[in-house]
Amino acid sequence: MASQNGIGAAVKRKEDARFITGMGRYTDDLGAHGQTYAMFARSPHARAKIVNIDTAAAAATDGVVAVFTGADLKADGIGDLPCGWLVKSKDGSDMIQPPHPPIAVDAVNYVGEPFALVIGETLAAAKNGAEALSVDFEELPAVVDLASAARTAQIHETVPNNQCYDWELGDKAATDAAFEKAHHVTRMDIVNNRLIPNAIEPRAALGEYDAAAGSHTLHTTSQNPHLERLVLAAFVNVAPEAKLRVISPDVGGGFGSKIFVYAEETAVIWAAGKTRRPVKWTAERSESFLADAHGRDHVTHAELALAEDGEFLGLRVQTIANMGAYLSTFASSVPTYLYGTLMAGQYKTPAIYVEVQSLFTNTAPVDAYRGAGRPEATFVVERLVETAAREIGMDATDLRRRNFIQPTDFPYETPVALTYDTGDYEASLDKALAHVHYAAFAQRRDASEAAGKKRGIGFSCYIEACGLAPSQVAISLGAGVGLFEVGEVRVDVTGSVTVVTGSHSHGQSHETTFAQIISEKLGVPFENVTVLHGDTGRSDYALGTYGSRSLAVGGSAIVKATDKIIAKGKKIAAYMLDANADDVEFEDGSFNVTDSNQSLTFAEVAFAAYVPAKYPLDELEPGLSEKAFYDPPNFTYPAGAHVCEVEVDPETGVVEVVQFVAVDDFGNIVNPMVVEGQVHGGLAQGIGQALLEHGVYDDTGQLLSGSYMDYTMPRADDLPSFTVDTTTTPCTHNPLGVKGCGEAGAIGSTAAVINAVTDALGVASIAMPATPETVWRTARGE
Amino acid sequence: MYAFNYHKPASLEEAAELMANADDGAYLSGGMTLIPTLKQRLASPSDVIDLSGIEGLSGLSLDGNRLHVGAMTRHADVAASTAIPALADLAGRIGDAHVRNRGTLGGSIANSDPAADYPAAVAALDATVHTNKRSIAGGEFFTGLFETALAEGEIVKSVDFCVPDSAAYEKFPNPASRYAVVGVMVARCADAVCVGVTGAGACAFRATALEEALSADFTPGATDGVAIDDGDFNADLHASAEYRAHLVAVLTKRAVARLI
Amino acid sequence: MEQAGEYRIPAVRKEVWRALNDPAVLARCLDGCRSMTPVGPDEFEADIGAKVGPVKATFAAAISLRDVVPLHSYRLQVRVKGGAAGFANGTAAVQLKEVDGGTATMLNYRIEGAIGGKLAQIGSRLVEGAARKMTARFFERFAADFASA
Amino acid sequence: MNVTLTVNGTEHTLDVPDNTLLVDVLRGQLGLTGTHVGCDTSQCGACVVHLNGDAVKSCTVLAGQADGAAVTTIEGIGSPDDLHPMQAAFRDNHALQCGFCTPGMIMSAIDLVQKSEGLDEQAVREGLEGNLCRCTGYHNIVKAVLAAQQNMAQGGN
Repeated sequence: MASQNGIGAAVKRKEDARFITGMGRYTDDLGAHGQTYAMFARSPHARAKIVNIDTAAAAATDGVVAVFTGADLKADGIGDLPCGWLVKSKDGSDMIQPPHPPIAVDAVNYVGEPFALVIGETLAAAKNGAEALSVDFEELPAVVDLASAARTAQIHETVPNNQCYDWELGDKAATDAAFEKAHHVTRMDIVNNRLIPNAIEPRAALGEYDAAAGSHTLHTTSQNPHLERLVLAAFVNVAPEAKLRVISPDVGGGFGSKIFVYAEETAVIWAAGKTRRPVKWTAERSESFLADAHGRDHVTHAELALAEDGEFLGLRVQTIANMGAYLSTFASSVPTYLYGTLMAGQYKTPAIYVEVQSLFTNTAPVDAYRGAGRPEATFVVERLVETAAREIGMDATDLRRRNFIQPTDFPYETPVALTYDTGDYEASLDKALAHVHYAAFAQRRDASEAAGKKRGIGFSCYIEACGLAPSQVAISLGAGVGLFEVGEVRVDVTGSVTVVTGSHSHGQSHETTFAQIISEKLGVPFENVTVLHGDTGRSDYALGTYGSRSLAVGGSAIVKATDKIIAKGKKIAAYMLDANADDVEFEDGSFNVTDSNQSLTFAEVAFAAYVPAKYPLDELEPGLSEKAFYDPPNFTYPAGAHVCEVEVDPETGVVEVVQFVAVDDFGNIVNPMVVEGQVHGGLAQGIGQALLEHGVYDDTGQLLSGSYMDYTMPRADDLPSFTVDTTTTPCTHNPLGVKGCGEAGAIGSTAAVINAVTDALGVASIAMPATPETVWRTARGE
Repeated sequence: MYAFNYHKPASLEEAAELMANADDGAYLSGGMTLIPTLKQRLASPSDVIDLSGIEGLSGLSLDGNRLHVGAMTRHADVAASTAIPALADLAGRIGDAHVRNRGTLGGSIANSDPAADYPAAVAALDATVHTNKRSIAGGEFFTGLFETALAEGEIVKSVDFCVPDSAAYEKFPNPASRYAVVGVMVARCADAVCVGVTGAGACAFRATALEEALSADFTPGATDGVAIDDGDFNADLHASAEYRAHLVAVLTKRAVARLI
Repeated sequence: MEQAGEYRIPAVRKEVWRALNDPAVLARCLDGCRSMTPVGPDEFEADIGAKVGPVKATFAAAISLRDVVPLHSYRLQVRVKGGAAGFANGTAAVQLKEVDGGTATMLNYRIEGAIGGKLAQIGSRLVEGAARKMTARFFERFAADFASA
Repeated sequence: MNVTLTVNGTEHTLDVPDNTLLVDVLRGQLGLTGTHVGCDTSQCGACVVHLNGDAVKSCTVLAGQADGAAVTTIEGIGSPDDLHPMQAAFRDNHALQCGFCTPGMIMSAIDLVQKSEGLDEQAVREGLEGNLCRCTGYHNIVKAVLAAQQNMAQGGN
């Protein structure tokens, strides 16, 4: 039905009413009777042995309720924080996972690592207590530089050469052979700069213990509360799963950084049980900088082999990936299965070989951040392609077209383990070029030149693998959990609908888009649909929100449950109308008997299900509530073309993004307004990486960009208005035909910006972020 | 924040007395630097003495070719003033709207942050700083990194600026904090050309070599080839000393271009 | 963070060396130093109240002299703990050379330092300038001590 | 010490420690949790409220400094049934996603529009430099503020 609030409509969001009036409820807005406050004492050193911690003065501080060290947690049986994805090295050996106690026990390995927890009646008391701790550290030289990290001091006793794994993907021999016959080889050294996610809501946790029930409740800022509960129960041993409820209320952004199970909420929920008091912790931004998992941070050498006519023959990539000091929850998968597998991009490169060595350093753990592996892969591929075009004197868009996988090639199996289901890459590029008025670019460049500026244009034709993920594939590659999603559709007695999803929204608009699906499928007014999420007490075990999966996987689960509702509704209607169930059709919110004018509304059927006066109880259970689990058969493959035009002031090095066009293929779209919003946000982060953002440690491991004084967040006046458009090839294997849109902006844009900056300057490469001084120096030939 | 005693005196005398009697007092004007510092627990004054209750410390008035600006005048109010457009422009580019709604001229210059904007104007506009004890020539006010000629407990009451024939402020903001990486105010008063520079060094200063070149030839090209010694310039994540020196030249040139 | 410099001190080398080893002189020259107490051979403890703009913190410093070559050179190591503010470690390599026929002494220094904790995290823009100021002030005062003597 | 604040039109006299921040009074004592805290260096702008009619960061104002003042928070400008034109424009233009920066952004935007005439896109972008948003890329926020400017000029608040 072409519902006004159904699939495809730019419906205004349900969640906005509370957010624009200050009535959202975020974790820090919550409180509990008798609540105490937690303060974490954090290491000022990047690497040190903990010789002794004297807690006496801290414990004696006014208002301090308790002081706990790592040893206390360990003695109580609290286990290490695990990594959920086992990656194997080239030689078949398992990756090495160093012990990661939530609170450091014998040693600290990055600045900001917690080594004690002080609980106070007030936050000030907890802070005073933390300052009163007397700690004897034996400082050790820190390992900071990634490129040399395998050859310096060994951080963990169990990890020789600081190497977590040395992984490969693809056919080395075939790739080497391709390079042998190459007419031209483009070679690049690429550093993908470290980013700090910076959701505007800092992480927070409120732990409560109900002594009567022996159960724990944790309110926290998690993107996937079920995973949090699973890890805390099964690995960390905080409480049995059935005695632990994890609730993520409104969450103020995540971008990946709130997927992971961190030390703080672990310690808080444990301490609530120990102290028998509610314990609350809210990160100060300074803590977020130090202790949230960071993103990206690769050093790469990459080579592209081309034939004389520009055909891609082979791609070779060697990457060193920074894991930070410990393995965060999904860290190992990011530079491997979310990175190496994307190296085919949109191209028919026949031979690809990727090697990734992942190393530990004395820096904050690195894990998934918006795009997670795919932005890094796109950056490698799209920088190489653009540079190759310049080197062989071919238009960068022509070289891409020369190598695109064509619509007739699908399903297309890449040399790096993925099978793309569908796509039309030229369609996106054509549309993007029309929007950017590519033909008139030369004129614009001349105008800039006349004004003393340098103008450049850059392209990026990206692909991503989203909708994470087919469980069997992921588990066979080392994932420790299944990756399905659950959706429950509860039809209320009066015909309104409550949807319970395992996907969690922290800005992505689930309450709106999932209601649109229900409204469309069941013909129920949009206003009469309520979507619940983020609570292990409400939904079945599910995997939450990351990897642009909520709609493709979570939405598909809801569709499956909806189908079950309709099927049962038909049976009920058939009975009530004395018809054959096969003759009942459901359309526009009514159950109709074919070739008759007999019909029942959805609400009438719902009512009959719950008030079973005349009801076939021997054939059908009463009630109208269905649940479905959906495990996708394949990834989805959103793709698109991003074009960036910049103007550089060579005198100061300031880069202005004067035009940014993104044309994306997300398959079918449920709410175009929401999709555009997701793209805008991703673009800001991708452009931010290219021009502004940089997590910088000094050579002793101190985080120098540790506040908004130095970490350059994109602000309104750093960005242009974007031109965003779509093309559509529906996903072939999920019921909605959707692909996911949450990460595309961050995946595609960075390479486009740097391609534009290098074009403007007429240079082969420039370091990221391309800050004014970097640009100024590059323009001077330094 | 550590605990402290908060006071809001009604007169300069009372404020000075509170300071004299405090173990470790701190004056609070707009609080745009002090409060974030207290929140980080990077200072622990025993007493915080809020100057906002003292009458007569804010407002602008023109007296001949001197603009008198009260120390507690907020940046937003200077930004909205018309007597010295370049000063208004400078004030309108300090921090963000919220900083401009709270931050004050007196607080800014007494703090002498090397990256603050106002010091460039104090240096370039032949300013006089009036305190509760004396008057200090603008050229002698800033003495080093976060250091001024103010004595312990001395309070800035107001600043007089020369109303120049023409002036322009050029700022290269720190992309993250929006403080000045470099800020240059070029002012022409009668025959004199003044170039006040902030952000580049430990404190604001007048770039005399540039002034000489511009006095001889007030054109953007006149500064080409003027050597700017970056030996003592600041360096941080965002800008090396060398780059700052380059920006001093570029911003000066751009300010001059706006004035001719 | 590195700095180097030299000062010509109008005193004979022996006197300069003596001053460089005198905790009272060191304390007088070090900005904000409230006390300097010998705790062993070539080992001192100091209380330093550092002030950089609105930031005011009290540091407990452990100072030790290393690689001492009498009359010629030493390395002065400073390890400072500043509670909530963080920590600082520094080494000053100091060398003396007779000049002007022995009537004056050239003092040459090279300083390496590192800070950590909150100071490094939120104050990185000011670290170099503040260190430069403290260093300059120390040697200025040290030199001035002789000029006025 | 005692401070008296008129918050969203209601006068409150509260006994608070001398080192209390305005944002803590609003969130902790008055339960007005729509004003958020997103940083500790006074930059993100999530805590922006109006103090005697000016947009300020309530994390950088002591309760004592606000004594006697009128404070307006996000809760005081409109309700779901009676939105301020700026709130309505944010909803209509999808100018928010996670909603965390939104209250501060709206309060800043209202002050910006009230104090300027004929804002164009660039002026709005510059006017919002004190508010960080990590979700929207600002595109729709700018659209919303420009739209609200029209509506506010036509007789809204």
